[in-house]
Amino acid sequence: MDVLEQTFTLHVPSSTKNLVMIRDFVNRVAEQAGLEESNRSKIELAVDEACCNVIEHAYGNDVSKEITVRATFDGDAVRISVIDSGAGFAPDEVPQEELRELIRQRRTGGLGMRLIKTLMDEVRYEIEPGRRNELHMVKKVRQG
Amino acid sequence: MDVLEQTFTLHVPSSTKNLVMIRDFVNRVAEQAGLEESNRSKIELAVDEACCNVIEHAYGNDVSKEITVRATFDGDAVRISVIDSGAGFAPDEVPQEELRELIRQRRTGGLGMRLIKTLMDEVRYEIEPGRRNELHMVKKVRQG
Amino acid sequence: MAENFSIEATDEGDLTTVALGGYLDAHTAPEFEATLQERIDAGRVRIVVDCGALEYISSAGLGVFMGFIEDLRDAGGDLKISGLIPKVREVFELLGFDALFEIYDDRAAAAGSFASAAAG
Amino acid sequence: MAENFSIEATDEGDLTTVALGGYLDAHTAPEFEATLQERIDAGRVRIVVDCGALEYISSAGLGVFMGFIEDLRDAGGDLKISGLIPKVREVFELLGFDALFEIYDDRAAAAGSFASAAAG
Ligand SMILES: Nc1ncnc2c1ncn2[C@@H]1O[C@H](COP(=O)(O)OP(=O)(O)O)[C@@H](O)[C@H]1O
Ligand SMILES: Nc1ncnc2c1ncn2[C@@H]1O[C@H](COP(=O)(O)OP(=O)(O)O)[C@@H](O)[C@H]1O
Repeated sequence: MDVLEQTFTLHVPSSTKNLVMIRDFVNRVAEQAGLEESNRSKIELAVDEACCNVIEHAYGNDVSKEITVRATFDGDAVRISVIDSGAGFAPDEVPQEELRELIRQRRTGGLGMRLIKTLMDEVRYEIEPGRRNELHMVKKVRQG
Repeated sequence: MDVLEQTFTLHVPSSTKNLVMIRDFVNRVAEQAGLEESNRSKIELAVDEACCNVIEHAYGNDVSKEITVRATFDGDAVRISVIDSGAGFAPDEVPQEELRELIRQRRTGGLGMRLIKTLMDEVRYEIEPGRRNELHMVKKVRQG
Repeated sequence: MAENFSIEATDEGDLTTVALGGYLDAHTAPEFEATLQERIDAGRVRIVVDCGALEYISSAGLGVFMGFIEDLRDAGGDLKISGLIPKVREVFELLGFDALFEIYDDRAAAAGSFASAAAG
Repeated sequence: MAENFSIEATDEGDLTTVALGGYLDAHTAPEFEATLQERIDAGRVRIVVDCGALEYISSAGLGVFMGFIEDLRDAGGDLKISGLIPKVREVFELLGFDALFEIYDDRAAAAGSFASAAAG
């Protein structure tokens, strides 16, 4: 499809208060990209999870920090990057526990990254600690 | 009130398609700033008008251009700037016709700037043609 | 974004009712303008615009009302407005539309005002 | 953003029903957690979380379910879930919650399952 690539960017303070705004933003972009509701919901949730990780882990709940959500789409895909300037981490070294095990340990987290990978078609981290950490996520416009 | 100043920024392609997204954004910021609904609606409309002017007049409906909406608030006020890099203009030289006169001339426009000035507490243009034109608007959080 | 705006025109006798819903902004105003233009081209000059389901209006939407009213009145017709929710009515009033347009509480009252004008 | 989330806990006999509405995300999950904790501290261990009005859930909300279930079961109680709309149910299922939690169509069915367990 011949659709001009369009870019949308949102910068907000790093606070869970802003998750509603972030989800609205992502939903509107996905709507314009022509995604049906079920895929819009998937992107919305994946971006929410990515931003929660930034708020909690990258910035340690410091509201003076800023999260950037950048979204582009063309006829083929919606591409979303969640960008922070926090500590960074080694995504491949994060242990992925079974739900049964998380429950046994009375854990209340540990599902976010799995959810992101399940919801999106491509997921890739680009980490430069303290400078610019980006989580790139892709959702195809037409599946199959 | 001791509220940390917070900044929110949205960049979108210059298209009337994106007005819904811009209004959502402004509404969410105004909601967080603690504005009641009637003032949220005023800011929403003023920013819509400002962005329409950018889309039509500053960028001549060229979707490859970008509009920036920047919003900050503290305990006293919500401050919104609509920023473009278009041709610029001389706001003080724009004639303000009476509604009766606009109707007589079968005009379909000419109300936007008046609306912005009526809706907001402070309105100021900062024009650098072709580089950076900003329309700064302020709405006080507590009136009177 | 089609879901955010709706428009439906109905002809009944010599009255045309245009019902608007959702957001009337610079993106959707052209559809409103085209619908009115089409009815007027078909010779319809008595028009009620029912805004009962209209949630938002910006000056681009108001501009459509401005652009047609004189020609309609010159042709012996009028464009009357009904059903404004308070938030939308406020915008009409801020700009002085209430002094230059006939605004009614509901569609029936607006339609009735045409009938009584004809009778009078 | 308070308007975007609602929670209401009701005790009836030995059953506590917690009704959730709106968005359960990282911003609102602490309120859900605090409400559950308070009921459990009061000795309530048979809990139905009615999600009939819940429109959105993220992993922060799911984490609350995870954190309490073992202690409740160890204490001879349980936490059962009812009324998931399809979009929310999908998230529960994506992560395998449907295999580890009892999920019912409505609040009455969830409540009834406690009663019949007690009878059995
Ligand atoms: N953006 C990030 N910055 C730093 N660390 C992160 C980031 N995202 C994830 N992590 C690390 O990965 C772990 C797993 O993340 P996740 O699966 O989302 O579960 P949770 O956030 O609930 O712990 C986190 O506990 C954290 O240590
Ligand atoms: N951002 C802008 N860039 C260039 N010209 C502008 C801008 N905003 C307003 N103008 C000029 O001011 C005039 C009046 O604007 P306005 O009152 O909003 O009415 P309208 O946009 O409907 O003509 C416009 O017709 C245009 O010439």
